[in-house]
Amino acid sequence: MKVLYFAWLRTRIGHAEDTIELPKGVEDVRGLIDLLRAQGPGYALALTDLATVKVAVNHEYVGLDHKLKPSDEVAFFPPVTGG
Amino acid sequence: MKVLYFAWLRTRIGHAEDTIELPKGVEDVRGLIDLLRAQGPGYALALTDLATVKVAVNHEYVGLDHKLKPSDEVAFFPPVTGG
Amino acid sequence: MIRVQREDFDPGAEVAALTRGRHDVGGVVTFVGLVRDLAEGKALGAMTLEHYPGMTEKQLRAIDDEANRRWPLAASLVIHRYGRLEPGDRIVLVATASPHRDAAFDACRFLIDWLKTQAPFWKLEEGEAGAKWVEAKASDDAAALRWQAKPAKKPDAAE
Amino acid sequence: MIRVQREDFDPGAEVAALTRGRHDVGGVVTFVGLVRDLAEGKALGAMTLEHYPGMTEKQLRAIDDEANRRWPLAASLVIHRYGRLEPGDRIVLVATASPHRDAAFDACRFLIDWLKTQAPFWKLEEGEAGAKWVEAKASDDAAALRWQAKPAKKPDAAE
Repeated sequence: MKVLYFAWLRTRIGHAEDTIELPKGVEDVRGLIDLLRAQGPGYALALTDLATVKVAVNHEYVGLDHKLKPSDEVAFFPPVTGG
Repeated sequence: MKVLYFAWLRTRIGHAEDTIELPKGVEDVRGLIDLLRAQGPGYALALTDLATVKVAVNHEYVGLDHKLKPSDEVAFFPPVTGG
Repeated sequence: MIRVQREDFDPGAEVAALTRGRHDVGGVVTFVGLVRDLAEGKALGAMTLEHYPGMTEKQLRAIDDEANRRWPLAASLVIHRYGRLEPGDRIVLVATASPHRDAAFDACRFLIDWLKTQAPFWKLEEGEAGAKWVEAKASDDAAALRWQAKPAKKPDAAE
Repeated sequence: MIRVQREDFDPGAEVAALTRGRHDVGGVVTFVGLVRDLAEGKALGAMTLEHYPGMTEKQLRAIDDEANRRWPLAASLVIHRYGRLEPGDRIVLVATASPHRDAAFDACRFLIDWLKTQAPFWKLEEGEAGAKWVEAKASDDAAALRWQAKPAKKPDAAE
């Protein structure tokens, strides 16, 4: 599964992209976040406050309960500031 | 006093401008309109329905009770349709 | 700033000139009014815009001043054409620049709404059945009225 | 129509192309967003706009489709830039063309309001104190929310 990070989530984690194999028992976005938080302090810091983190799966906004498939592209980023 | 006509008031009256000397007793826009209506059928037709006639004195919108001075420029025209 | 002219204008160039070097501008809203090929469902060949020189400029200046009083604008521009125009031709440009987009949107809409009810222009349309003076639209009066100051709400009013 | 690009755009040329030969268009409303030289009261040197290729286009297309569903538009265009931009540079263009100006105004404002809360762009500002990611503004969320369907008024509600 491709996982992407943007803006300050990317700078805190230190890179823009991970390829992750979902372990058994990790079925939704919330599970993926728990898994990522355990990858190191940068991940933990980036994903501390979920109120400031948006999640998209396959280019659509989703909630924390969204179920994941191995072929999904998941992205984490802060609230957008374009325009 | 210069009196101007625009749009269909002008086409009904047949010309764009009159120079009028205000007779004694004609003091406001209403009096001027009565005077003009007596100038001929074109004038009477143009000034029949005052609900569709706007009046400006010296480039400002005024009401029928507006007092006139000999040096005023008075204009009669329909509701505007620019933009 | 206001201009009344027979010639066409270039909206892109006008807006570029309006905001050149003005780095406090966050948003520019532009309205361009065009001649449509339909008038009340009938084909329109062309139209002639008559105006009242002198009063037109005075009224446009007053409307522009009022917009600048109501909103924090960095710049504003109104250009209105007169003379003979054909379908697709530009009639009017209203551009407003402001640090914040809400002010630019509101001021631009205010300007075009007021202009349509206050600026002394009249359209003579050349249609299939000959020339016809356009009648003022009640919807334009309503649009202008929405910018009048709302009466203050009574403190005990139910919400 | 939507476009995401690094290069600058020419608002006048874009709008002219959008309405060329479309004689059913009575009004075109354009919003151009520019980089300001101030950010929260501090001098801004430049900014870099990062985006999420693929999702950006998908979100902009969805917003554009929604505008065309809600309003009778003859044409609409959204252009958003990414990359490094300096004060005075253009960031975004939203243009809407419609037979009637109210639809063009509402649709243009809807597009920029939604874009600001939905399109995955992030601004990194280079200020006096170094680089800083811009925080989302509550006022932008509020602006977007005004376009959500209003609940029907209760028939017995006090006015």
